[in-house]
Amino acid sequence: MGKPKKLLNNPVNVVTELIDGLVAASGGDLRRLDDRNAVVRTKLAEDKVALLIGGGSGHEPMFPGFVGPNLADGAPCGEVFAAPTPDLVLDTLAAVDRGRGVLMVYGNYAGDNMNFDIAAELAEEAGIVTRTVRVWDDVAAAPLDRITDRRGIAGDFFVIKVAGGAAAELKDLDDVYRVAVKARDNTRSMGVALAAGSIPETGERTFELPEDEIEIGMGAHGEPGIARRKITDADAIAEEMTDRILADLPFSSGDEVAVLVNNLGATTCMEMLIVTRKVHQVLAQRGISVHRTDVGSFLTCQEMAGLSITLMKLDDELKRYLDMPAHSFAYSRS
Amino acid sequence: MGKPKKLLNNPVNVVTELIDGLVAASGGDLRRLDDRNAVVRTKLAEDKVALLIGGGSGHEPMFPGFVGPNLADGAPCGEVFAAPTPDLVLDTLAAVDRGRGVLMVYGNYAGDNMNFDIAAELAEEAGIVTRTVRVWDDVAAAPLDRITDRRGIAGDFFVIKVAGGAAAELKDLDDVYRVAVKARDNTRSMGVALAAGSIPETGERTFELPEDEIEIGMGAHGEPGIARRKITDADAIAEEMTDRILADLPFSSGDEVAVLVNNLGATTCMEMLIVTRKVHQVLAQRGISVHRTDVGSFLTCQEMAGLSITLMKLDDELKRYLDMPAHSFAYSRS
Amino acid sequence: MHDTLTPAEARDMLSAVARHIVANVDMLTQVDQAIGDGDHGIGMRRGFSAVEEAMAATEPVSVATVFKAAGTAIMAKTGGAAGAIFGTMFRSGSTAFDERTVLDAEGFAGFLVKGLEGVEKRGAAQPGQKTMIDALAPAAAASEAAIARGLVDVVTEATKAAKGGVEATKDMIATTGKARTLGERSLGHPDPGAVSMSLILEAMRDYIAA
Amino acid sequence: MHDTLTPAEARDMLSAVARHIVANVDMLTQVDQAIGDGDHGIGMRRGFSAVEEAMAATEPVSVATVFKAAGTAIMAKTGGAAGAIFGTMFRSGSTAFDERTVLDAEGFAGFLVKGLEGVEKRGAAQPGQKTMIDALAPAAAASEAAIARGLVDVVTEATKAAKGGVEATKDMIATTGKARTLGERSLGHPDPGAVSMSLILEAMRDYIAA
Ligand SMILES: Nc1ncnc2c1ncn2[C@@H]1O[C@H](COP(=O)(O)OP(=O)(O)O)[C@@H](O)[C@H]1O
Ligand SMILES: Nc1ncnc2c1ncn2[C@@H]1O[C@H](COP(=O)(O)OP(=O)(O)O)[C@@H](O)[C@H]1O
Ligand SMILES: [Mg+2]
Ligand SMILES: [Mg+2]
Ligand SMILES: [Mg+2]
Ligand SMILES: [Mg+2]
Repeated sequence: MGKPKKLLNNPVNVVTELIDGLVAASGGDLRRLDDRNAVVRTKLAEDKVALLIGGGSGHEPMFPGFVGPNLADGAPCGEVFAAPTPDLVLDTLAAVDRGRGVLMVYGNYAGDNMNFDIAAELAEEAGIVTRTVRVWDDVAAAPLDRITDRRGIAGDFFVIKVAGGAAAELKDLDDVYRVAVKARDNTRSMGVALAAGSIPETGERTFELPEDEIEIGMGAHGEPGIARRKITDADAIAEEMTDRILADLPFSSGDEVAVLVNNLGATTCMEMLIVTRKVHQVLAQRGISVHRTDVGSFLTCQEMAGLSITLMKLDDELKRYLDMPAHSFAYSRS
Repeated sequence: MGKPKKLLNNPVNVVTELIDGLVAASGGDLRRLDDRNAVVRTKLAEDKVALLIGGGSGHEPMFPGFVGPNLADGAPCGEVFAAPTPDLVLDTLAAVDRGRGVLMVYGNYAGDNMNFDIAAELAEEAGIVTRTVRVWDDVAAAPLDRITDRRGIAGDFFVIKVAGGAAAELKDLDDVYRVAVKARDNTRSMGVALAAGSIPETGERTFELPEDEIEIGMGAHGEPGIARRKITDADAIAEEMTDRILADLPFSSGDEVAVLVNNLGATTCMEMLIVTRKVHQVLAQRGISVHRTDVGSFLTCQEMAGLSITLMKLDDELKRYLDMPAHSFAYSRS
Repeated sequence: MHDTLTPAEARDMLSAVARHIVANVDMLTQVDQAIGDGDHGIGMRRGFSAVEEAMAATEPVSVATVFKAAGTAIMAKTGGAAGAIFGTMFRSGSTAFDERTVLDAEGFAGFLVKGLEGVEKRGAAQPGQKTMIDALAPAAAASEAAIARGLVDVVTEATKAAKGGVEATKDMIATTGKARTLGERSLGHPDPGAVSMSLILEAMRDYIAA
Repeated sequence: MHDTLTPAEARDMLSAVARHIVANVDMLTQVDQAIGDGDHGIGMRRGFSAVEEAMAATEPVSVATVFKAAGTAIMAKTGGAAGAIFGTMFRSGSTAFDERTVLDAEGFAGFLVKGLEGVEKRGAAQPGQKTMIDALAPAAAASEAAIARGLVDVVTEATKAAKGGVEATKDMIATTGKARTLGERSLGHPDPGAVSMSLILEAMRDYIAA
């Protein structure tokens, strides 16, 4: 495939410019943190555990698109596919902290872990209390006994939604942390890639796939998955992915789940719905009931073609926070 | 460009399968009309002017993704890029009519016009009163003095949103019609395409664009626009498009508008936001204030890369219905 | 060689028309790719596969019945502009057979004339706008002029005129349908619906002249 | 040839390091495309452009000051794993110069050893996991062994060892960072961060040995 054609200005400025667009679209709900690449809610609740999310850019609308009421309070945005720097994380932490501490939720990548950890250490010196939940939902990334080696992909969505709800209601950081950990621990995902996305600054695709091959389990930056194979029917692929996810937690008959089918970028809504249909069929066959389903572009990898399936096993507490109304660029529900 | 790789089963069944997915994702809010390719709200208000929308498939989430409270009541779905047949439209009309008549809103294409007209004639024979609003927002499609030759593109979004609100509040079909016409008449759009989408059944792209060229004004099925040119900066393209839209109505200093930046399919959220930023800058320079901004994939053309910009000039009545809460697959706001 | 067709023969002829269209869908799609949205062939396949099924299921009570059944099948299954247009053509055209027990020269010409009337009423397009009308209108005129020479000549002349009409569409700039914004870029390409119209007549001629 | 470097010379050397990295960003990106997410070069450009600016703006009060300023610039501007790792390497490594007025053989070895300690603490990776540690750890060991032979030998041996380390990463299966799920597919490709580590030492050697 050739270099992708894109509507950009100077590619060095993409993160700055996309934040400008996000702030403009928010109609006053969001602001930029000084002249930095971080987004913060304009009106922060006075007395609330803060939720900070963030990571590298290029995955829009994740993360800055999830800043809003009952969601996150702020998001430092790194350059494309690069974790934000410690000082940016620290400054955003300081901006959102209301004295009740800050829960940080982000995807489990070496770069994010280290940069957020450094920020947390600096925050501690500055008297800001933080707790960290790293999302590691990608079952394709490592076996279950090395779950902390797994990467965070679209499961971020559920953890942020639940943590955002909990942070809006619970006054204690440890309590919010407990709920977010529960959401994380009950969430499993797997992706499939059909074609690569690219990095604006280089214009290069992050990987190459032959014309007729797909990669099951590929990560959100094009990290390799578990199998490269000839493309087959959507149903066969969706069933294989769903079954691998189900076996991992494991989910079992009688469980109630939330379903997320996430577009990695360039996949058509038609394909998303066809896969959603099959996921529901598989779940029904396995005796698993669906509490709610979200379908859309939540965590993308530029113009990568492909999608991921995420399931979160629910209990009453998770349902409560998942179902809370919320409003942000990427997600809005009454 | 090669044939696009897609996650599909038998491509003849795409419309049936995507409706299955949509109904599954709705969690009981939507149902399929018998075994037909039409979507209807499960719980229809007892006493209400009905809103029917529809058209060819392949533009998901338009139209069936806009069926829901304060939006449309039902949507017959044609095959990919083909208007629904008169009998399908008629049966959906009959299913949504609550005795107060049905407003039909759809894009202005020969196929849609004829098939919906035939259905309206048959409906009249069956005692169902209908009114029709054809959306013709694409300023690139014909000069202003032949506005009825223009096609309907993402402006459908605003007209459906306003008509849905009006249909929920106003008890008289003529009144709802009047408001929908006002929404339509105050809406203008223009698109730009970077790469073509394809038809699942043929696997063929609907057009070819050289590696370094874009087409300004291209329609939602790849219909030609007003200029093919070398790709330039996002800002230059966004400004040109915005200015052409502004000149057409015309919009003028002091006006208040709603902004929609619509993804034609495969464009990254990053690009969408960068363009949104520029549209806001241009509007501010021209003295036009923005009441609200929506950015997302609302009317797509399969995996076409590109986007469209839509502006609707607002008055208090349009604002009222535009701002009403609504919930559907494609759009949800509290 | 048929001077007239019985209702059963008319039904067989429409089955042959359906098969001829289905055999040419890839070509029709390609023609639509050049100036439209690339779906004309797959739409015609839906419609004319339905015609074949409808013919198998229809009692040939009268010529009008089988033509109307074909039109109804097209209308119900094709979708898009072509479904409304060709459905209307067959359904409006079928009224020309209302008073007739067989399909004869006059009836055939009447079918094209009534079909054209129906299409023009439905779609409000004029000759010269690069649509199937540019094949149908000359076909209707040629068939009327040949009535005195019998059915074979009527359908042969109609087919020739339709083909000429298809050629003529290459020099037209589309002002209706999805091609209308192509402007001069539509020049050099025939109109897909006109090609379909010509195929329909070709299959009828092959049946009648055989 | 320098047996020791003054703080001002240390600053000049770090500017040269920065330019050397910036000159090689395309290669670094390509290396990351093979086994990572393809952004290592552009990240290092952000970080080391910042180092060049920081060096221009830093008073060479002491060797420790200029190394720490370099580390702070890297940490603040690079982002990603590389920002934390190389930022930590320079900042932790700079503490080896705390008691020194010049950069000498012992100080240089101490810089690598302390830098390695900091990196291991920060990222919890071990040698053999296909990271920059596989260049840095052998470099630190080689430099310590060469202290008695003076600064030029220390940096020359460190650079050689780092290069050997880069070669060795080709035979390693990544178990940390974005390459870790590549498994055996990461074989044959060097680790991007290890390549950067080797470039840094190369530029230092070129300055010191010149
Ligand atoms: N108003 C009209 N009157 C007559 N024929 C029309 C009209 N509009 C479109 N057509 C015919 O329909 C054809 C296109 O059919 P098709 O591709 O199946 O539908 P669509 O345009 O909906 O994709 C055109 O080539 C033209 O011949
Ligand atoms: N835990 C770690 N310890 C040491 N080095 C690491 C660690 N994780 C990653 N690295 C280094 O970082 C390099 C990747 O840097 P870069 O591509 O800039 O960051 P990212 O992985 O965030 O895209 C790897 O090649 C590796 O050498
Ligand atoms: Mg990276
Ligand atoms: Mg069509
Ligand atoms: Mg067509
Ligand atoms: Mg990288």
